[in-house]
Amino acid sequence: MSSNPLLVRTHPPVSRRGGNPWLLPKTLIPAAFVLLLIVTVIAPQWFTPLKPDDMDMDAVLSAPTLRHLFGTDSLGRDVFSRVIYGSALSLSIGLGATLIACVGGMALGLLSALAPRALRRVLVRLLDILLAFPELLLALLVIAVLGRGPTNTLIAVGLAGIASYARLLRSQVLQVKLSGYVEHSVALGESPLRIIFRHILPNTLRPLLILATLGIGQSVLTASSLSFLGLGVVPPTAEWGALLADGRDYLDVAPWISLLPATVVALSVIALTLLGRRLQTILAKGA
Amino acid sequence: MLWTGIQRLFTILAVLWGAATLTFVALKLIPGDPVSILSGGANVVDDAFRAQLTHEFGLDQPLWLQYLHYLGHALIGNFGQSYQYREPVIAVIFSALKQTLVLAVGALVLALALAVLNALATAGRWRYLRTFFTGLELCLLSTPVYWLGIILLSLFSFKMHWFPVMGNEGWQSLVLPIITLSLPLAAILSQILRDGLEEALSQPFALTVRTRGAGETRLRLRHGLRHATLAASTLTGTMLANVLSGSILTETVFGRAGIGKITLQAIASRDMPLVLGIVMLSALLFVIINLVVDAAYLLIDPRLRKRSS
Amino acid sequence: MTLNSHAPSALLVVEDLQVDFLQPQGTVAAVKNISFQVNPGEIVALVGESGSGKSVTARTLVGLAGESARVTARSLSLTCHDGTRKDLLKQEAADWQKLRGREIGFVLQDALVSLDPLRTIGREVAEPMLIHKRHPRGEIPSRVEALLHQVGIPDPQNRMQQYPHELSGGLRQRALIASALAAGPQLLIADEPTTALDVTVQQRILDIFRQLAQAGHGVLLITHDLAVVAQVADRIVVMQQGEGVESGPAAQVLASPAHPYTRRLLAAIPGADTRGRWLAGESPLPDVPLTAQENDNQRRRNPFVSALDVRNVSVDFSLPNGVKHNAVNHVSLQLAWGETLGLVGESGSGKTTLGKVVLALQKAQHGEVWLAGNPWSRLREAERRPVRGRIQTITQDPLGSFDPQYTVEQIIQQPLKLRGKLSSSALRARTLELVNLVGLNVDLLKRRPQALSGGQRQRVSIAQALASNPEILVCDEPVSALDVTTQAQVLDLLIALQRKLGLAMLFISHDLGVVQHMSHRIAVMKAGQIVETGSTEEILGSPKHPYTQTLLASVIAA
Amino acid sequence: MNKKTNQWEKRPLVRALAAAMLVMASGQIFSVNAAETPVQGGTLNVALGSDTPIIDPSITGQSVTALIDRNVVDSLVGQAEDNRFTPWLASRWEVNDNHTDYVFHLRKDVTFSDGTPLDAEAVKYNLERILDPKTTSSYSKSLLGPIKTITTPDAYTVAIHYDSPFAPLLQGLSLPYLGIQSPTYLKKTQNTSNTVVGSGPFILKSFVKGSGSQLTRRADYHWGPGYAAHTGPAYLEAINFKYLPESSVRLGALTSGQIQAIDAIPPVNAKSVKNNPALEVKTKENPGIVRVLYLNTSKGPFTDVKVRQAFLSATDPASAVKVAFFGTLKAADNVLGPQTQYYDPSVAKLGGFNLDKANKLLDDAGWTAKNAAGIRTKDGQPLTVDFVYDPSTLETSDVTLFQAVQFQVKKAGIDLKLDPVDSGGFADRTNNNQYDVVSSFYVRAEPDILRTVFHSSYAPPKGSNYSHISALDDKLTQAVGAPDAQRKQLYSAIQREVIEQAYVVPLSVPAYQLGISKKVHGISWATNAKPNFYDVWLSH
Repeated sequence: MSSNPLLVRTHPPVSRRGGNPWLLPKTLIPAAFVLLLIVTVIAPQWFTPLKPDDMDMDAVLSAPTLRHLFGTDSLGRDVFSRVIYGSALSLSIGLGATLIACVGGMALGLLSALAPRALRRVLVRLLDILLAFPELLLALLVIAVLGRGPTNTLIAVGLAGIASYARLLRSQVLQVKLSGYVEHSVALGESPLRIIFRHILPNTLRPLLILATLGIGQSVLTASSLSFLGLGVVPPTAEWGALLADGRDYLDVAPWISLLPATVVALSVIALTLLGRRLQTILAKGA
Repeated sequence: MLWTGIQRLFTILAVLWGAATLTFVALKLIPGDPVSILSGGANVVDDAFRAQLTHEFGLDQPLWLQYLHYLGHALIGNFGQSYQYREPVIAVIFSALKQTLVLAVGALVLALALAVLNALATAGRWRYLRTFFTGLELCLLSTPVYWLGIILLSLFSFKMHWFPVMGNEGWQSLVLPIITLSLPLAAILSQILRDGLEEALSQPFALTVRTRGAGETRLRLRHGLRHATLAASTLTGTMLANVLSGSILTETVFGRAGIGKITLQAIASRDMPLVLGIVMLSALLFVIINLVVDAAYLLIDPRLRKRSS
Repeated sequence: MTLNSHAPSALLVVEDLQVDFLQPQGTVAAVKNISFQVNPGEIVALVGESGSGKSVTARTLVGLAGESARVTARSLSLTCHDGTRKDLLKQEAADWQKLRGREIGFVLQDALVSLDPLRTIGREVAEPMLIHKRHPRGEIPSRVEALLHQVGIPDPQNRMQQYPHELSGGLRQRALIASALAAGPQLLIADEPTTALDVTVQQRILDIFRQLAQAGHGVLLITHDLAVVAQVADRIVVMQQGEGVESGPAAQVLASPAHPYTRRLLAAIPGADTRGRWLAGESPLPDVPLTAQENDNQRRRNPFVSALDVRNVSVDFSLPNGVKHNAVNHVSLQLAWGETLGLVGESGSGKTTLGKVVLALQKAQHGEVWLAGNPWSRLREAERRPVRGRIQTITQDPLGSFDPQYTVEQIIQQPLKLRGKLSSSALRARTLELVNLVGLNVDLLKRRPQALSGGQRQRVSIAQALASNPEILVCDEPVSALDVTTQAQVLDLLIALQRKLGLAMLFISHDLGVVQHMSHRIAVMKAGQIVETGSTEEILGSPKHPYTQTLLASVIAA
Repeated sequence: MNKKTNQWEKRPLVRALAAAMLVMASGQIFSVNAAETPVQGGTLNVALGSDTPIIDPSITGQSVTALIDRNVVDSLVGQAEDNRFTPWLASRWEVNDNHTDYVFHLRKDVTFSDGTPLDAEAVKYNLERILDPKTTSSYSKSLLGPIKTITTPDAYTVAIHYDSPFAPLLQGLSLPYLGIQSPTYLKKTQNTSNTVVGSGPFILKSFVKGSGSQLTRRADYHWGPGYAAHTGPAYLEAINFKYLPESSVRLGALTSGQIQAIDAIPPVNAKSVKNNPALEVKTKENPGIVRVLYLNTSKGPFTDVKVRQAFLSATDPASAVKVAFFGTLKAADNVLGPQTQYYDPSVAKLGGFNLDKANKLLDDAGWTAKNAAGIRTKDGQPLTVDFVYDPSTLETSDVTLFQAVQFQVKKAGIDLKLDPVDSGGFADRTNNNQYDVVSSFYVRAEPDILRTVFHSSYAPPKGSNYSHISALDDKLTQAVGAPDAQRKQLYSAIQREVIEQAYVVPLSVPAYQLGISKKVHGISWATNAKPNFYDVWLSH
């Protein structure tokens, strides 16, 4: 009855083949790609001997060659190096922004669900207000206050993301608060603090962390949108969004300037997303 | 009933007030000289002129007075004059809103249609097609919206000449922007609707419907879809925000005049009244949409309706 | 296993049905060589515990066993309205759609989820008519009304407009039956049609099946509940792990079961006559001497005060529409040391709320609860916390009361870690002691409860409750999610533990049989009030309150 | 076309002649390619890369407003491409020698499109409206200078009197910013930012900010400017200006034939447009201040003239401009563009790229040490200069240009830090003197433009003296009202000093680039380097 015998899916869930779910190709491939990205963050010079800012004014807009894998841009800079060095910045922004959004969202979400009544009410209103701003609008306002630059982009994208994480966490906490096991823990005689730290936090953070993995990719995209709107990083800094934005004017004469970086961006976000989803399934099944 | 109505209204006002205050503070924090915007790109500004402008727009008053003034006027729907356009903010917003609404509504409708078709077709069956579509959704969600627009534009407008690129005229000029804006939305919606549909199809009632001799189509259309809609409506807020953010980017790519464009310009040029007006508008829109969604919920799901007797 | 030579009139003939599921690991046989037939005017019951393959059998008969199912049989045929016999093994998807609803009606458990919750009763009942185009559209409303009337729904015209959640469980189930009958099938398959219902309502639903059989329908009833079978079935097929172990006329199978499994099944049903014997056959606990701690517990008990004293307690809930709902209404109870008080009542009678008041998880607006002569409900939570170990609980849904991240070991140690500092070896020793006490395998300690069976989970729950050496145990429907044989083991365990540890138990259940078997005294609850209290013998022998009388009447021991 | 432009650039002394040749040349093109006589009718679609929020020319300095309004409002006088003034609404005028008294005699047959006749009162009302502080006019007001009185001796005569000499008035009056609007319309219209009613060859049918403007022909127009190629109504039935900010979109619209003319062709695509047999590129070099970097002499490293000169020598405009603009623009060697009145070509040899000289200058100035990044330091401070700019006012190529310069000066050990801000931020930074370098250009044929850029009374926020110069005040003031010969001499000296002192670093000579379909004929240029559409016609 609690495990309803009628709940038969129309197609039985593909039961995992024997073996470690971490070692399946659908986990390994995105994981390997993400690992590669992480290496570019740490040591971009391993991938290319060229500097991203060095100009060769005699080799402007040259098509991809062995020396310039992705060709060169309008100032004769090597697009491949710019993508590689750009990935360091873009991913750091994505990661940093997600971190800010998560931590801020955690604080706001937890407090707005668990704080004393009066404070809780104020925070819930604050959350309502924040949710009434579309993320990009909020990010634009933050950029306007702080100015441009990688750090500010990171902060803007992060701040703009707080509200949605906070809302998720709040609803999670409220759900867990009403769950049977929290009530049961009261009956066992556990103190409120113990319940918060032993049960509510661990059980709400896990979905949050999974969401955060997916969020990194989206943060990268939001940051690149800011760059596209001309509010991202400062030239000549290489950043993915800026690369795409700069390349769009050369789409018909030198499509490689933006097409190849765009492919890298999309692949990276796909890899991050796939990895996030895999984590979700694996963790949901319970190790 | 009346009491809940008043409470709702109060909540809405509180959210609007908060949004306005937050934006006011933010805008006052932003460095910048409104007079240089007011002077309309002139390269010469004398002191008398500066004083005149400052006075005319009330910028010589103390901050708290400006704030009170602003709130007071906003309460009666007067958001003041735009610095850039020298026109009432309301007028500026409404002329832009028309363009954006066409785009946003068009994109939402298209996204919904695509997502419903996709979900109906691929939920819980046709494994290869399903895999293909989930992959496509993933790609769409991982590609920046503006990039999608540029690609569509160069493909269908420049290369194939199927659609005009020109700004705001004719239905043809709407096709590509609507597609651009709708594809990522359709991708999210598809995922949610498919999940909702698969969830609904695994419910016992779906078995009941099958035992009545209903075909797969009837089951999905008459029963599953409504349940899937319920799942999707929880994400309306996110969707709305997506549409607004997406329209900023889409309008930039396609050179359409709309709220997105106006917003960008207003923020960049410190057009305080206009930015505040836009923020209030988006907050109001958000609140209203949420109310509408709540109402729609009741309409779709009888279980949420209160027993009247 | 006898092969029935089927009468030519048989509606449904099943011979040597085998259902295999193709899975990546290999083929799993869910149903192995089962044979039976259903004649018009006959109710055939397919009885078995969960996992016995009875539901798979039922679904195979309507072609809904799933894509990965491989169905084979010597014969699988259905007599249709036009007199032809259809070979069910040869039906394509489109053919099945013509058969379902029209030739075979299917009734599922719990109409709240088995009817589309977003559509009105009227539309749900009308759907088979529309699918099979049996009536002109205009006539459908009146047909629906007539059907609803036929299954005993009063005021059908208004009920048609309502949604499933607006109807009581019994009316919903009737509507579900009506929708199964809507396209006029001869054969009706009912899969656990009464399981979620209160006993009194169960009776009325079974009456409908009886009437339908009298009207010439053939009914295949799938159930785990032998009490139900005893009341309505003409013939019984007993299934165990996919195999039909015994079949025959109902009276014969129930009176003189031939197969040991059937016998075990019948013996495991608790009731008035099972009092004082082990349901599963033998004592679940080897005789272990009482430890010093346990003796001390017993010595501490003051015989002059009740273990639990519930004084005039009332609980109100405000519903969202502002109406106050009186969940518990001026209830007083006493629980003596070492006794079991059975609290019986139908769903919504307030017994669970009362249980929570007793555990001080729910505040009472009026009245007070005293624990062992001391104030209990009036304490502040911080004051109560140190004392909570004395009163523990086990619930119907142990999985819901376990933190989903915890392993069995962590769950059992949860209360242990609250009582001062235990060395890790002491912790380990106590855990093993508890695990042995409730008869769990030590290997399960590292598992998560999601991976355990229902019976094992309930044992974990009991071990956890016992960890703090409680004197009082509040058991809220502890066995209602379990199969009969598992239920028997858990009930035996509880009784054995009570005898060994001298626990006082408040035993809450909707199942009068279980309560009769377990309790020294019984309190009958209805609509938030205790309508009758007394020793089990008194209540059984001379029920005074009319409600108690109806309740008793609807329980007929197998 | 391109070749002609280059010749013209190389021999600036004969620029007037070249300009005349250009007009003739373009005339020849259509006489060879298409019908002999202009065709009436048709709608010209023009896509513009920038937009204006305000269409009333009196209250804005936006160049797009001028471009559109040129077709809607007429001016008192016209200025031909060779900088001579021609009659327009004023059939003749008199100016006294020291430029203090101007008298204009108006045509008597002119009406505004709302039917109001043009008379002296109308002109007076227009000018006084601009002078009235309540109108919050800024650029237009500055063009009028310190007017003392405006009088109307008779119904068709307007007299303007100054206390101090003011020579640039005629050039100012020829611009659309001082175009005459209907007084009836102005008096009854509270908010003029969205509408304009003039006496021009076209009527503004609609203006939607962020989208564009639609203009329709006025059939009874017969008072075209003296420099025009024809008289009577315009050939075109209508003109649609569309705002398409994305340059790829604009270009696509042109190449796909959806639009007949676009401005601001991305330099990278100029070649492909030229090679397209259906299209051609028309270029008009801007007069006025060229694209320069203003070096802030009031603070930081640029207080030292040696550092400024080093920066100037380290910059190689020729190669930077070549990379950024693919040969569509010319590198600048003077603060004024060659098309400006009193442009002095001899200034060019004062500057020029010389890395050795730059290094030597910096060594002399004490910036001898270098840090790890190769940047010179002095007393531990790196030679970092902050370049504040607002990207929304720039084309992509401009930012490319800046990056090229950044790369060049780094070789001399100067760290040019690009610091993009939005327009509000730009105003804030310049008003508060928080920058070392800013960049801009100004379009005006009248060299008086130098005054708003180098006179000390125009230091930000009052004007564009971003270099914070006061040394030129006397010369600039004197030049405003001096007789022509003396003006020429004064402006030569000013140009020379600006480069010698390295107040600015000239980069490129901006030009208005129009990509048009070959079906479009008769484009001519206004002195603000904007196309005139009065004479334009479309072949089928």
